[in-house]
Order: sequence, then C-alpha cells, then structure tokens
Amino acid sequence: MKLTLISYGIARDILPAHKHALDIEVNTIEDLKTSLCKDYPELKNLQSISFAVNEEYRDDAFILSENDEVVIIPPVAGG
Amino acid sequence: MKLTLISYGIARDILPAHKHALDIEVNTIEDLKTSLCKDYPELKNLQSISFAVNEEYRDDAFILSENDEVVIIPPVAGG
Amino acid sequence: MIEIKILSEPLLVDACSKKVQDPAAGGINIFVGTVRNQTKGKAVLRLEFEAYESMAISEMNKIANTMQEKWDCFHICIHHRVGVLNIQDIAVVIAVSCAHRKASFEACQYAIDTLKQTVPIWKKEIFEDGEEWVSAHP
Amino acid sequence: MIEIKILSEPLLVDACSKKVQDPAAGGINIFVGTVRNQTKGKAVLRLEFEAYESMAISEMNKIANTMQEKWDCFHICIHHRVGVLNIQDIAVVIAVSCAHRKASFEACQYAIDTLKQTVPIWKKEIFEDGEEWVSAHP
Repeated sequence: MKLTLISYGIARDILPAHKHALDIEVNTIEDLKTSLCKDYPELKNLQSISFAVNEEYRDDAFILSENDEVVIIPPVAGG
Repeated sequence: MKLTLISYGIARDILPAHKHALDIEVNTIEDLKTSLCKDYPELKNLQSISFAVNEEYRDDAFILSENDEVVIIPPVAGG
Repeated sequence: MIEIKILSEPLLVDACSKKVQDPAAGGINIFVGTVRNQTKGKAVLRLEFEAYESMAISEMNKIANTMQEKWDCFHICIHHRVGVLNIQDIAVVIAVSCAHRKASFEACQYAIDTLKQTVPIWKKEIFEDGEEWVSAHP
Repeated sequence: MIEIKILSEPLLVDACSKKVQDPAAGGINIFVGTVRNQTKGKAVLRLEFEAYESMAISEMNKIANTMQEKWDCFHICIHHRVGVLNIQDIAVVIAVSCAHRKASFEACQYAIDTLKQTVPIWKKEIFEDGEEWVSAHP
C-alpha cells in the first residue's frame, strides 16, 4: 500500500524526512506503528506515538487506505 | 466623645454628609452602631454595616477614642 | 513585586500582564471584570464606582500578600477603576504570575473572590428609571 | 465567537481580551503562557515551537466548542505562537468571557490543560550544550 508519512517534532528527527513516501504491507495504524518501530527503533523510546489521518487522531484499529496521508504525532508540548 | 464619621456609598446618601462631626456618648463601635441606627433608621435596612478606624475593619467590641475618624462601610461591591 | 492601583482612566490589560512577567514564570493568569449591560434582567445604562482609597489599597495589599504566601506568586498587579464606567468598560484587572499555571488560576480566583468581599469599593447601577447601590440591601 | 490563530509574530494580550469582550459578560479570564528560563534547574536559552497547523487549529476549535457547551462561554480567543521564542516571550494566550466569573476560570483552565494534551504543537528547548524536544521521552 502506498502511503505518505508526515512527521513533526522529534519524529521528524528520527524519520528520513518531514514528508516521506512509503510502499508498505499494512492494514491498520497498528501494523504501521509496528513496522515503523522495527525500521526506526528510536521511536520505541518515545513517551507515546499517535497517528492522525485527515486531521483526526486515529486509534490502532483504524484501517488505512491507499494513498492516505498519515501524520505521526510524538508527545505534544504546546502552551 | 468627639468623633468624625466618614461615609461612603449608600451610607453617604443616608447620613447628612460624607464627613460629619459627632459629639456622642459612646464607648465601642457597637454603641456607635446602635446610636446611628436610632438616628438614621434606614441604616437598619442595609445588608450589613461595618466600621473602620485607621484603615482597618474593627469589630463591635472595639473601643473608640476621642477624635477618632470612624468610617462607616456599607456592603462593598468592587470588581 | 506587588503593584496595586486605583485609577480613574481606562484600564489596560497588557500593562498588567507585562508588569507580572518574569523569566522564571511559566503561567500568568488574568481576571478582567467588565461592566454588564443588565442586572437581574434590568437594563443598566452605566455604573459609578467610588472607593475609600487608602483602605482599599491596604486591603488589596493584604490580598496580594496572602497570594504570595499561599501560592508562591512571583508578581501581582491589581488595577481597579473608579468614576463613571460604561457598559463593557473594564472595572478591574488582576494579573498574577507563578512558576506553574495551576497556582496562577487558584491565586487569581482567590484575589477576585476576596476583593469583592473585603475591599471598600462601592458601585451604583444607573437604570433608565433610577439608580441603586449594588448589594446594599438584602 | 471563536477565534483560533497560530501566529509567528509576538502575541498581544490586549488583542485577545478585546476580542472576547461582550456587553453581557461580567468576567473575562485570560491565561498567558510564557517561556521559562529553566527546566528542571537547567538554563534554557530559547524555545522553538512547531505546529501541525491545520490539525492544531481543528483541535483548538474542539476545545473552544466544549467550553461553549460546558460553561456557556460567550467568546473564546486562542492565539498560539510558533517559531523561535526567547525567555519571557508569550507562547499562548487563551481568553474567555462568561456571564459570571467562576465559569470563566473553569473554562480557561480546561482549555490550557486540554491544549497541552491534545493539540499537535511541539517545542524544543535549546540549552547551552544541546537541545531537547519537550516531553518526548518518558
């Protein structure tokens, strides 16, 4: 499945680029998380990782679709 | 005892003047309150009356001295 | 730093906020009290505030001292206006800075709650058909 | 009225306060978050904020909607800054107006607490000898 992965904050430092094309065998957010944590083990050291699709947080069971833009959200720290 | 009575807010409307000289037989704030409420019965309709001497609230038992400036404080409503 | 003022000109929120800024502060809380256009459903035209100024300042200083003792506030700025105020005008600004935000909220709420109970300031509401000292009667 | 902005220029407290004024409002509460000069005792030189802007605005709108539902707020203004911030600079201003003051305090505290949990904005602390994304690691 072709996805675009967008990363911010510390995730942007760990992943190869702010915007990053993936061609990957995954169904759910959970699959994507597992795959990313294997390829980029530093992600496992983070306090949390969340994912957003279409500007909404999505849980592990969320089913990804071809060409989704997925945003990886490390622990937020606004304010 | 000679006292100066200073009044604000609604008390100023009830008493003859903002600053008002009294010559009156009183010992305590309580005596003064009783006397004023007799002379100006509208004071009894107020939600509360407090008194200050030297910029501090004083309770009923406070003993007045010759020439004290006594401030009558009707219910406050700042803010 | 504690700054307490009773002013007859319009109050500025930014001025109070800047007064309490501190390099070690993480949170500033500000309460701004404005004049409402009605009271119990009756239209208010304007308000007139008067203060027993020296004692009002002394009572506001007591409030600020308690805030510093209880919530470790860095800086406190309280500006209260007197004179004639129109609808939406600012009657009071209370700004407080603390290391952390929770303390700033608690301290500021204590300040406005206590100010309304103890500080000798009075206001008269002016209606179309009369006027009334606020809270004077039960 | 709800106004949510992410800005790269300095934030103004007065601007937010004025936005939420209302003739029916009696209380405005404002939270101002400023950059602290240290974190866990270590001197901070400056902060760098970045936001996933479209989602950050959407999440801040959710917060504002909840404030209106839960506390009957009249108006809410949230300005968050991004880019490089120096010590004492304002990172966020949240202003809210309500008929009564208690609601304004509660709604504003809810807003900043929730903003820090859900809004996709990140900050990096720059020290003399390195830098660190805030809250990234356990």
